[in-house]
Formats: sequence, C-alpha cells, structure tokens
Amino acid sequence: MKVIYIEKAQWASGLEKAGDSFRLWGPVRRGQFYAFEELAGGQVPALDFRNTRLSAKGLVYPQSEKMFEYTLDPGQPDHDLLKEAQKDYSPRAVLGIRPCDADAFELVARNFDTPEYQDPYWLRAREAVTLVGLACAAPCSTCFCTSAGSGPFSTKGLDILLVDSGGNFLAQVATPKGEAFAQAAGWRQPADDAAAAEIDRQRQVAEARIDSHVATERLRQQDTLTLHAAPFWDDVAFACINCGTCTYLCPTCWCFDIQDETHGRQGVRLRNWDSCMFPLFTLHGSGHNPRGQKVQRVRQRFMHKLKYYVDKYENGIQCVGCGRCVRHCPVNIDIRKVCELMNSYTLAGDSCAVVS
Amino acid sequence: MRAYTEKIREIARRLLEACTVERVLGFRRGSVPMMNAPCFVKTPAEAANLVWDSNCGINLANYLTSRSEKIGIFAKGCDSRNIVTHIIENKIRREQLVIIGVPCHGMIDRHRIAAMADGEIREVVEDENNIIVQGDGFKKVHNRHDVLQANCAVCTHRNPVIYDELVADLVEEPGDVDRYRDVREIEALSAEGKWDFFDDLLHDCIRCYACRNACPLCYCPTCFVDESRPQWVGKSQDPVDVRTFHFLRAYHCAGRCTDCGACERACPVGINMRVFTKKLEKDCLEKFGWEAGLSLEARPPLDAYRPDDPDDFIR
Amino acid sequence: MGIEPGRLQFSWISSAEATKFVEVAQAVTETVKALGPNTHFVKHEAKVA
Amino acid sequence: MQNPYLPYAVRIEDIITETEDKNLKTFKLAFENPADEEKFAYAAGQFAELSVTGKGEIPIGIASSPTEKGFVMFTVNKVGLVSSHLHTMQPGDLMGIRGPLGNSYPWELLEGKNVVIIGGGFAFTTLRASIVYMLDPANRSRFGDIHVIYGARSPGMLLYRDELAGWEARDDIHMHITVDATDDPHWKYNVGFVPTITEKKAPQADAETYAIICGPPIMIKFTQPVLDNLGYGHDHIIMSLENRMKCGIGMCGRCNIGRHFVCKDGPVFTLAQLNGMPKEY
Repeated sequence: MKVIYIEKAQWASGLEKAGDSFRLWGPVRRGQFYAFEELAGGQVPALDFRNTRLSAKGLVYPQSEKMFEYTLDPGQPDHDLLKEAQKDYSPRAVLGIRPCDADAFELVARNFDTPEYQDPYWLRAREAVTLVGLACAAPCSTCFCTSAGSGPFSTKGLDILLVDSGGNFLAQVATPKGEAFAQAAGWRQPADDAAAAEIDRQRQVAEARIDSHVATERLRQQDTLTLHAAPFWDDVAFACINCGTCTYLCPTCWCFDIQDETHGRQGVRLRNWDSCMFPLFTLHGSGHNPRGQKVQRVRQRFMHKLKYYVDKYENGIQCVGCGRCVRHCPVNIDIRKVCELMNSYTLAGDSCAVVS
Repeated sequence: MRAYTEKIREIARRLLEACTVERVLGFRRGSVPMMNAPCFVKTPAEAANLVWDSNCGINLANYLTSRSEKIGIFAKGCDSRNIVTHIIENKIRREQLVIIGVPCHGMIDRHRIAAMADGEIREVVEDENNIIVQGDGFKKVHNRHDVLQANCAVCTHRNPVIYDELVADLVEEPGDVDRYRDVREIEALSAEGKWDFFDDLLHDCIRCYACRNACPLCYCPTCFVDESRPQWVGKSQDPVDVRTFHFLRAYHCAGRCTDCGACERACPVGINMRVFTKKLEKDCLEKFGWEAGLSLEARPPLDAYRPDDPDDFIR
Repeated sequence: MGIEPGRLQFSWISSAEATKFVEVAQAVTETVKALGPNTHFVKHEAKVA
Repeated sequence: MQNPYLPYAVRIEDIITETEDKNLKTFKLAFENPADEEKFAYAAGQFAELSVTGKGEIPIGIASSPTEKGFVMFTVNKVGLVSSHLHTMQPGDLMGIRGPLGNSYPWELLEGKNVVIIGGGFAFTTLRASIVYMLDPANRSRFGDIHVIYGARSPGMLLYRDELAGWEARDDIHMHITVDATDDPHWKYNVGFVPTITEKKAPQADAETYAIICGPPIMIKFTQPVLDNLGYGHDHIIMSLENRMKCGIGMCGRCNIGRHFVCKDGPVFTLAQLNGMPKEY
C-alpha cells in the first residue's frame, strides 16, 4: 500500500487546500467529550481524542433525514405526490475517524446495499464521503476491535489511514478516493521504505495493548432456538432500562423509522434512527407486540448482532469492538460478557453426551 | 463506605434465608471502572455478589414499578424518597418492601473523572475521603467532594427518609448548601438569553431517552413522545421537538422529582437536564414549601388544592 | 424557557363572567400583537439533514 | 439509482365497505401511469406498502389476483393512523403504493397439487387473491382439488360476500363457509369455529395436498392440531405472517423473526420453517 509523508506543518494548510473541493468533518471537543462536527475554514480537527462519544455513523446516515417532500395543496399540480428531497451529496471528507468506525461502514453496507434493493440515501452519502482515518495508538480498556474483525490500524473502509510518527503523519493511501484527497490537499511526498516498517511496528504495539477480547468461534454452530431459550437472558436484561444509548452510539446499528411530518400543507417524509430497545419498534396496530417485554428486546439486540447476523452474512459479528456501548450503557450491560455467555453456552447435560 | 458492603451482604443473606423477601435489589460490581450494575439477588449465596461504594448512583426505585413480589431494597436518601413517591402513586405497596437504608456520602461523577484523567482509566478505588484513579502511566487522587455527581454535591437528604433497618449510622446532613445557584443564574437571563441557553444545552441530545428511562418517575405505559394519535411531538432531531420532549418531561416531574440525578448520570452525551427539573423543584419549595418524597402522608402540591396556594400569576 | 413574557397568560373566568372573558381576550390579543410574530417554539418544517 | 422508497402514484377508483361494523373497506386502485402497472407485476400472497401522503405507510396484502388487470385491490382494517385516514378518503383521491413486496405463496410448488385454503376474519385478502388466481380459466387446470374453509364471527363480517356466493355455486371448488354464530334463519352455510369445520371438511393429508392458513393467532393455534391429526406435514402447511413494518425491503430492522425478515424473506413461510424460528410474531 502506498505511503506518503504529511509533515505536521503542512497538515493545516493541506486541509485548507482540500477544503476547496471537500466539505470537512472532524472531531471537535465539546465539554467533556469529542464529537464530529463540520470544520470551518482553517479549523483543524482535534486529534488528541481517544474516541468520539458518538460514532461517525451519522455523517453518512443522519439520525434524521428527509427522504421526500410533498404538498397537500390541491391547487398544486403535483399535490399528494412524493418528490425526492434535494440533498447535498457533494464530496466531503471525515478526518480522524477511528478504524473501527470506518470498518462499521463496510459492515452496514451489507444491510443497505443488497442484490435486490439499494438504499439510495445511504449509498449516495457513502459514495460522497472520503474517510481519512487516524490509527489508534492508545486503545481504550473497553476496545476489543481485534477480536471483532477490525483493529487499531485496520484500513478496512478507510481511504487514508494516518499514523502519527512524531513530526509527521505516515499516511497509508488505501483507495483512489484517498489518492484524490491527498492530491487535493497537496500531500504527495512519498515515504521511504522505513515508513511501512514503522507503521507495522506501531500496529503491533497498539494491538498488543488491547487486552479486551471476545470469543466468537462457536456462535455460528450454536442453535438459534437453544440460544433464544437460554436462561441467562433474564439476568442479562434485568438492569436494562430500555433506553437507546447502546443502539444510537453503536456504529453498526442501522435500524430506522419512517415518519411523515406535515406543516400547513407542506410536508416531508423523514427517516429517523430507531432502536430495538423501544417497545414501539415492534408494536402491531392491533396492540399485539411480539417483543413487548424488556427481556425480549434485550435478547433481540444481542441475538441480532451475535447470532442472526453471523448466520445471515457469514462474515463475523455485527460489531466492530469500539466499546461505546460498554462505556456508556447507564447500567453496565456489557456486550463482551453477553458474547461470552452466548459463545460458550451449552445445554445442561450436553457434556455427558460422550460416546463410550 | 467499604464496611457497607459486608453489612449489605449480611443483611441480604439474612432476609433471603429467612424468606422475609423473595428478592433483594442492590448493586453488583460492574465490568468497567466506576460502574456498578443494578441486580436482583434471589438466593442467599448470590448475596455475596452485592457491593456498595461511590458508584451506586442508579436509582433503584426505578426497578420497583408495578412489581408484585416481596422485595428487599437498598436505599440511599434519594432512592428512599423515590420509594415514597412510588408508594404514594400506587406503583408499589409499602408492605411489599423491606427497605434497608444506606446513609449516603454522595456518588461520584464518572464522566467528569474520566474527562479529568490523563489517559485511559484502568482502576478506581476509594477510601474515606479520596478517590484514587489509576490508568495508563498516571495516578490521580481526588478529594471525594471535588468529584461528586452534581446533584450529590448539593444534596440535603443523604439519609434515607423511610427504612426498616440501616446499614450504618445516619450521616450528618450538610447544612449550608446553596441548591439553586444554577437555577437563579438562568432565571436572571433575558427571554432571548434563556432560549439560547437551552438551545445550547440540548444541542447534543440524541433522543435515546436514557434520561426518561433511568427516571423512577417516568413509568407511563406510553410516553407522550410515543403517542401517534394524536402525535404530540415530532420524532426527528428537529430542535423544537427535542426541546419539547425535555421540557414536557420535566413538567411531568413537577412536585415529584427528588433530584436523584439519574437522568444526568444516564445521559450518554452529558446533558445537564437537571436544570429543568430543579427549577420546578425550586418553585415547589418556594411556593408550596414542598420537597418530594419526604412523607407518606402529605399529598403532593399538584395533587391537592389549598386556599392559600399561590395564584398571583393568574389575572 | 425563553418564551417572551406576555405570550403565556393565565386567567380565572367563571362561565358567568362573559364581560371578563371579552376583556381578557382583548387584552391578551393586544399584548401578543404588540410582541409581534412568535419566533420560538414554532416549527415550519423539521430542521434535519 | 432506483429509489425503492418511492411509491407509484395511484388513484382510488372504488371503495367498498365490506363488513357490517364498517371497519373493513376494500380499495380498488388504478395506476396513474400505465407503465407502473407493468412494473408492479405481482403474485398472489405478496403485499405492498400503501402510502398516504402526510400520514405514512402501511403494509397490506394484495387482495386482487394478478389475473385481474387494470387495478389492484386492498382490503384494509381500520386500526391505526394511516388506516383510519385511508378510511376517510374518497374515490378519485390520489395515494401511492410501493411494491410488490415479499415472497408469494409457492405457486410453482403448488402446481398440480390439491390446495386447502383456511382463512379467518379479515386475513382472507391474499387468500381471495389466491382463489381468484387459481380459478382463472387459464390456471384452473394447473391445480387439483381446491377446498376453502373460511370463517368470520358473523355473516356480516365475511369479506367478499358476493364472490363467496359465486364460488359456492361452482363445482370446481369446495367452499366451506362458516360463522362463529348467527341468528339469521336464512343462513345456509356452516356454523362453528374454523378449527371445527376444518376437522369435518378438510381432506385427509397426502403428499399432493397443501394447506394455506391465514387468520388470527387464536384460529391458527387451534387449527394446527387439527391439521396434525389429519396428517399434514409441517412442510405442507403454509402460513402468511404479519409484523410491524416500515421499509418493506429488509432494511429498517423491525419485522425480523430470527434472521428472517417477514417483509423480505416472508411473509409466507411453511410451518416447518417457522418451527425453527423464534416465536416473535
């Protein structure tokens, strides 16, 4: 993979230059945490963060977005017809996204880009964005990306991966989109052979610092109904308050709701993030609710991520190990522990089934 | 507070062994620093999982709503006041509960401590007065009072107001606490200033409803934000809808809120939504002489009419 | 909250006090008109992406 | 890029109030743009999202048969925001439909087979589509015996009453219409719950006979043992499910039963398939 040098002295000026052809987003400190915000001209992203509170999911898949516009005014020729909302899909770049969050876009694409249907909003936004990642030299205690298919230096989903090496960034240019961004920023100094070795050295150090892991190797072979009926769900779910924190902070949760909002005679059809934690998510018009109880909803979240997804795509778990849900769950429900329960679960008595 | 843990385990074991209660509601050690998880202990052996320290901030009254078993519950001052509110509002019966009072020294603010750390926190331990934070290549000692959760720092009801037995001797209630400085500052703003203040306050809200769901007062079967006929509030991130949610939720807590801080503690994006409920709390105190959850007998101010109720806002 | 004083008013009017009702309605209308169009808590279209 | 969320514009051509409680109305819809009708090529058992601009969308089974040209038909129960508003709409009004969505009944598999249709209440819509489809002169010879057991609470709650009478009069379909109870002295069909009538009237199982069941959960619960007794294998029992939906294309995440989406992998599943899935429907 091509590696270029970006002297830190050229970082800000490069971004300014890239700003001519890209809208730029990056982490900005807000109070006690960091959030992705659009950068004003000349503003540089704050790269001293461990990770942003919210993932970069919303930059491609906004929490609320317009799908269609309409008028209900019978005097208008196109009344009651939905028209595609005009949206800005001009080129943009996200600076400083963590590799785990970038990998999440690859994962979520499996939901939004299918052989039968393509979600035009997600795909256009994804196409418009260039991801300039920042390698994770100091992973958090709750990070388990290496056992969730990603890693602190993973380039999956990224167009450029920046590795901090003191006075400059070593930038791995992973895609043509990344190449175009580097061009726009005027960063073109090729790195020498030592750069790749330096990146590899740093990667090994960072990976070794991750001491949190999940075992997932048995999830596939577990029987769905057996896991579904496992007795541990009551205990896992007891403390859950059914808020949407885990799902909204998660870079790989993709569920949404569609709503019409009319003001006067004009209106919009919107889509909003939704959460399997909310009872309303599955409530039938008749009042029947197939997941009306908390334990059913908590089970759904974990079964989806760690069993249904695993079976459906045969491509790992629906989790990149960013650890946000672990850090921010108000009642400390820890996906790592649940994964362990699910992965290691055996029906009582199974161990006795030894062939004599 | 270390001694609390031993005592708590002993009490839980005793209650379960004697079948005085079917379950005991307490905390177990969490999987990350400064995080304990509410748990339901069902057998005497499981009582050994219970812990108590400065990370037991979740309001356990939240887990009592409409339960039918006989339950032992460990209650700090604020928990006990919400238990009272639950009993008054018929969400649980007093006879179902064995309340074990836990005189409280205040819970710590994990978000603030994390923001003050010089790196990733690996372990947090505490002694009588200090919180000792250790992480990758650093160690920091905080005075407990400096890192208390915001509501705990101004708490005037640390002792449980209702209990069947106590874990330890009652603690001294802080005397000269200015509970409403922040509210007065907002009250002093112009209308426009207030509007901007709340705009900024709610800027990061993601409507995950953690504040609502962590709140023991928010037990409506269908919250007003979830109603579809009529739909009172839009469901998007539109700032007017976000504000409507927070502001109406706060009003639903008027005269009921004990300032337990559950909402703020649960918020994943650090919104100080207590300024809403505290204003109402302050009004209840100043206009009706009312503090929620102190008595099983007195009726809440919004629940009873008195001829001397303040009415100078009515023309 | 940031609603200008005058936009929110409370009155206690008995069903027999028709005159008071008229007076209050007129007074409220005048006060609100003087304040001009409301700018807060008005949603024309959801401000979203 | 084709936008799968964009409905085809349709105009309400006719509205028929089906039941005596007036909670069920059939909407006959015609495409505004004739080319859309061709794109909306469907099979009996599929559904569509009915879009009422300003209110939202609801997933509803297609009640017309693909053999019926020039319109599509939906029978809608008045329950929520969108369906209630739909019930106030008038012929000539514009709305949208999105689809066809989901799988259909397995018509290739059913070719040459006997088909037993068991329906209850207002869940008869895609069953009507199936009957009309099979009875079409071009199709009838492709199927063996056809039995239909259809019940409602009372005569006035049966859907498509004129058509039912027409089918009763034919000799190439065995109709077993029933009501839970009636005080109508002129009622000339069966009285009794669907499971009871199934027990009496449904043919014995064999490899060549498939049952399609659609109805309220309580009916399904009590009909299944009857079919078991008659010897129907679970891969010979075909069901159509409902779950809350939004997108209808397997993306929004709410209608899943295990790894399967009712909207995209269903709504039609065999009982054998359902036996291996969590009971979240």
